[in-house]
Amino acid sequence: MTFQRVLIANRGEIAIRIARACRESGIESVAVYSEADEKSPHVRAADRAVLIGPAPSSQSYLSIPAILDAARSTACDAVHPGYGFLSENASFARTCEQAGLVFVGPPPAVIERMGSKIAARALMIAAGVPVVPGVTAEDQSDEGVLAAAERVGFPVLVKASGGGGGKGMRVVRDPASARTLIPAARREAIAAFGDGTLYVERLIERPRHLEVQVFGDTHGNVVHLFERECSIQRRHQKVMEESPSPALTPATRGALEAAAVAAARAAGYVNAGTVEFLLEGTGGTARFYFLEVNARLQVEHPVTEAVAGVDLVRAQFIVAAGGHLPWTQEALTMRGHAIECRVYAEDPADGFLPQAGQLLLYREPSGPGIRVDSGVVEGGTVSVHYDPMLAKLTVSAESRDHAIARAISALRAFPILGIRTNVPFLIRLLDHPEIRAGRLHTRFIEEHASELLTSPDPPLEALAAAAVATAPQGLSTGDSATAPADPWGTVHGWGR
Amino acid sequence: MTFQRVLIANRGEIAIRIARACRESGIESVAVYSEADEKSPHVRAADRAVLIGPAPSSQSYLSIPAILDAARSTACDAVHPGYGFLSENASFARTCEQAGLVFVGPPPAVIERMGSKIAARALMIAAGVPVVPGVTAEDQSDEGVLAAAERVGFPVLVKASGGGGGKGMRVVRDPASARTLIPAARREAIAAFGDGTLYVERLIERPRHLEVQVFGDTHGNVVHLFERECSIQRRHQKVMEESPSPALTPATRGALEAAAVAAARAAGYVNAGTVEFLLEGTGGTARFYFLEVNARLQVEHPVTEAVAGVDLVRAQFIVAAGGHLPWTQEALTMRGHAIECRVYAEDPADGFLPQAGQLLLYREPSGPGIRVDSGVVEGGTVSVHYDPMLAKLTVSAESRDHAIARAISALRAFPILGIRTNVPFLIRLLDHPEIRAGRLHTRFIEEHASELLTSPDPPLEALAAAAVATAPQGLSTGDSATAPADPWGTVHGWGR
Amino acid sequence: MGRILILRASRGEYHVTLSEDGRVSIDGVTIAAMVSAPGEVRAGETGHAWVASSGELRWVFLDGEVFEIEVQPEGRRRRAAAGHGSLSAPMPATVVRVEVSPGTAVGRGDTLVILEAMKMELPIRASSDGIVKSVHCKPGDLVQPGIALIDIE
Amino acid sequence: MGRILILRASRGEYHVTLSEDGRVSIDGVTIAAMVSAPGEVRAGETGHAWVASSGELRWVFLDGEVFEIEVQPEGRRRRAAAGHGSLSAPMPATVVRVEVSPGTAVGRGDTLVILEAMKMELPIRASSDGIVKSVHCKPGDLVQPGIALIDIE
Repeated sequence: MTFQRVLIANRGEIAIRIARACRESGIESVAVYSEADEKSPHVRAADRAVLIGPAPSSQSYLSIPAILDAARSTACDAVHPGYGFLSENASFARTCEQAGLVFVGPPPAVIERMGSKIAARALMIAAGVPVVPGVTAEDQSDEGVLAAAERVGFPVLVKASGGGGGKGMRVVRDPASARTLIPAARREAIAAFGDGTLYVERLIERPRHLEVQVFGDTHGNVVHLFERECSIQRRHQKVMEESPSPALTPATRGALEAAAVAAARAAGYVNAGTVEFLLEGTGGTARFYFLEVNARLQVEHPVTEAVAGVDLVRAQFIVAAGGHLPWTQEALTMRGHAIECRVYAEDPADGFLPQAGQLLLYREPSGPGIRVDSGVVEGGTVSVHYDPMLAKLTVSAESRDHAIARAISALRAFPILGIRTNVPFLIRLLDHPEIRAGRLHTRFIEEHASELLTSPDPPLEALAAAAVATAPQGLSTGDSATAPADPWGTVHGWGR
Repeated sequence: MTFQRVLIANRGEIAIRIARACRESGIESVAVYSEADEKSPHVRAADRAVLIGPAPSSQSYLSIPAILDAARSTACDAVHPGYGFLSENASFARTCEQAGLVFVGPPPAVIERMGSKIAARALMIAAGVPVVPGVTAEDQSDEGVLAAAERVGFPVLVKASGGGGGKGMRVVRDPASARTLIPAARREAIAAFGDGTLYVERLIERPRHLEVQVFGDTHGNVVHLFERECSIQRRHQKVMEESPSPALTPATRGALEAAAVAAARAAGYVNAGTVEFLLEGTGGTARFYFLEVNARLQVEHPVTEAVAGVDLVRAQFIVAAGGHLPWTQEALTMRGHAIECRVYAEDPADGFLPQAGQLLLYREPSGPGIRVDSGVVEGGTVSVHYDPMLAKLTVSAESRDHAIARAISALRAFPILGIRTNVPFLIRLLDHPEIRAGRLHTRFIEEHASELLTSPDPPLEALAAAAVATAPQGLSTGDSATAPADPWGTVHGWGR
Repeated sequence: MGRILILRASRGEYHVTLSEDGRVSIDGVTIAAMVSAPGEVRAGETGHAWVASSGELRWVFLDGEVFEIEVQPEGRRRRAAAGHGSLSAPMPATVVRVEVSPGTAVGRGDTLVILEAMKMELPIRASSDGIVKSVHCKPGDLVQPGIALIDIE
Repeated sequence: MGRILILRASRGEYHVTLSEDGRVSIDGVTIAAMVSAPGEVRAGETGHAWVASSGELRWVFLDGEVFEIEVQPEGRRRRAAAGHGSLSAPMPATVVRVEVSPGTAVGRGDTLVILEAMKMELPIRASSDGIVKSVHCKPGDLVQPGIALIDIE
């Protein structure tokens, strides 16, 4: 059994990724788009596209009725939620099922269980998976959450019980700052997830963030596809991910993989998921703690696709259609090294503030071992309404050193102009001696901010380039005498 | 030890491939270019570029003095020849060495030995590697070559002793046609290689073309990197290559690999090379015959890079600098399936006649498992002076079926307009039931020409697209009112 | 109310009416079509085409097929076809040998001239029986497409 | 004999002479530079830059660094800087809260307004000590960059 037509309930690079997998699997794809995305590449990547509402996500990509209407009107038989938006919304998954649409992801009950950090944690404790010491504030008032923090012992991490991605997350080091940080966390949690419930856990200083890709099918099989290290983060969002982790000994890797599979089995996990852990220390004495389960495809899934040589989205469709996992644990191998860099429209020098505007120039690098997943094109507009991630650069190579060299080379051939991005920052990051040495932790960027944020004065070549890029007879834009030959010059302008 | 600066004695996609490897290895690169290539992408891919002469290859890319001058003036310490041009010219390799430049390839004596099909064959017979029955015409007159053909027994293959790539190669089925075919083969051999010596061998009907990637270092290590099947050819040039071959049993694969390593050892082989074989039959009864050694990097090396997870060009630099092979035989693994499709500027419906002109529109596909190596850009010109290959599409996937689906999807997203190409032909080829079933042989395209060359009438959508792409007020080109917004509209026109 | 065009492909001619609202009527069948990005056209429910223009010629890439379609406003005359009975190079090439001279009687399929381009020999063959009227090239010439090499009558 | 330009980057000003033969003289140092492809410039022996223009601003990408350089013909006045003492949104955003009102005394670094964009809270802080003169926004407003939210004197 396979699907006839799949609705992709997402936008940007992941919608394009899913449309490609559909095409290669012989499945028709239907994109949805908001008014702001009329000209976005994901609309053209699918076979069909349906307008589902105005720009704000709440009225488009987060609108369950609008998405179900689109699926019905195009006679889809399945929905792929991507990541973010409705991907971990159990009631969306349930509504899909009730409407006769297969939800490409875990069963609603599993999403629900994993969506509550509290329930997930209890389940893991029962399954013997180590967890970070932490408490749930029964009393969710400011005072109640503060009291919980005091019971765990400062410093603590206060986070949204219902979400991820750093939204609604705050490090609280003392009761004084808690007074402003707890309400801020709650506000963000409400804005992002519609639920302000907060969870408090012990802050492990300078931990590594490790996660294991797991995959289950409806026939009771569960496999893992090795780890990803995602320690390099800013504003609690991942910036760089790699596999294998430079921190793991074979013994720790084995224990981590076993814990992830145990966690997935305990959760009754089906389809692609990720079990996240914190790692304290390195080498033989390293200890890991269960953090949470991401009940969806991850942004950084290409890292695993590269080292394991698999297609996770294709496998999602096979499993969602009731098929068996396409791999046994024994057949899966890890080969080489992969690194993903997330290219964001943001200004690292200004607190990583998201940027919006027009991409005056946007050219992607290519070559052996280089994969770019992106949702933008040159001339397109980056809107204020959605996540500022422009592209993911995933490199793979025989060794970690070569992967770093390849990533730096690729980023130096990834010009994006018109909006500030983190490309220069990513290069300085990859080139940092501590990163090269594999000594990563989740506060790395904060601690090395000054080294990572220096920017040089323009060299002569840059000044000369700016000077010759000026029209000789004045500075008017669109001087037709100097415009390049335009092969589509006679294309009729409708719809532009 | 490594190199400081490498001269790339080639053009097009392979020059770009080599420049990327240089950059990732911390080596500076110097491109060379003819007057016809002033605006070609390979010129911009390297750190520097040197003009070496007018358009004809004989005065530029084949001019040993011009290339050595360029290497000297830029203080290079090594030369990478790519494939074609001077890559298998022993005297070029020797002249480089005499000039103190490391030639990134096998030693001149090995190139010489392998360049003569006669000497190579003798060496292989001595090493116990099976060879195709054939003879060298001692008397190279028309009558002498005909007499040799009669000794081998018709049908025979007459080929240039000094070359490859199908140039100067003719199938001769009877003495009557030999009268015109032998002189034609000689003329082409002289034009292409400057040497008209002809070699005659038994034609194996409907064989498969298999080859094994080998790699040696200067410390006596030789490994193989598995096979590639390159049976799908037109005009004796490869069109599609894949790995693993669907024809091999594990036993035959093992024997083939062992023969290739024996051949490489017998030749004293150093650096990257390919041992080509013909395979007669399939399954357990298949027999293979040594064909020739290609003493250079092959066009289709990305297929091996994909299944083995290696970087062959990087390894070439390591070995050329005197280093050890980066892999042991035991560490090398084959995973998944890879297919390369060569995209040519040619008209399959008109005898695959090469095409030249401007690329009005050229957009490359991208996505997981898709690699495009190309030497052209939209708006660029395909010149009559050089090989008409525009790009190589290499896909990799978990299985052969998925690789075929991925290749077809990628080709359907690879629009090239303004010059006829073989893209539609490649799709029909990949979609052919015999290809899907893995039943390939070297005359496949000839035998299935009528099925592969049908082209449909334009569907309504294509007609509508042509109609709306017409400017509403007449058919003038470059109607500025409908030209797209142009972010570099003010760029000064110098050098365009 | 709309512009009328004549489209010509290799095996047919089509009458097209374009209306300003994005509907295209082709020999009476109507389909929606619009330019969705530079060089890209969305046609019908699921059609995604790429298009490039060169004079009156439109190159269209759709689902992996390429169509070369001539587009002319209704009423404009079709350009005269190339001269009958003359043979020209299919692409820029060098003349290797000329096998005939004025007065030679040739049969359909006979090789008249051998060209070389991209290191390949390209034989130019007679497309019909006839007598060579004139020869416009000699070995070593660099010849351009569209220029007569041999006239046959 | 050449055009004279003033270039301004974040930390400096440069006087540039452009000659028609492709040489660029920057504060007396000469370098060759030419446009090599749309949006691409080759500068000096080994420099490969990408450039895009937006009004007088040039964005230059060179070796992985991005430079924003203002280019003006010599003699043209620099555009007046944005009004002193007023604070605006760095990007389109929604106002979440306004922490001050006219007359509030503020210190450098104090949070004046909290915006939200892309689901992130963005605090707008005072860049110097002063007194709030006027407030031009209220919670729920969608505000555009460059438009004053708060004036301080």
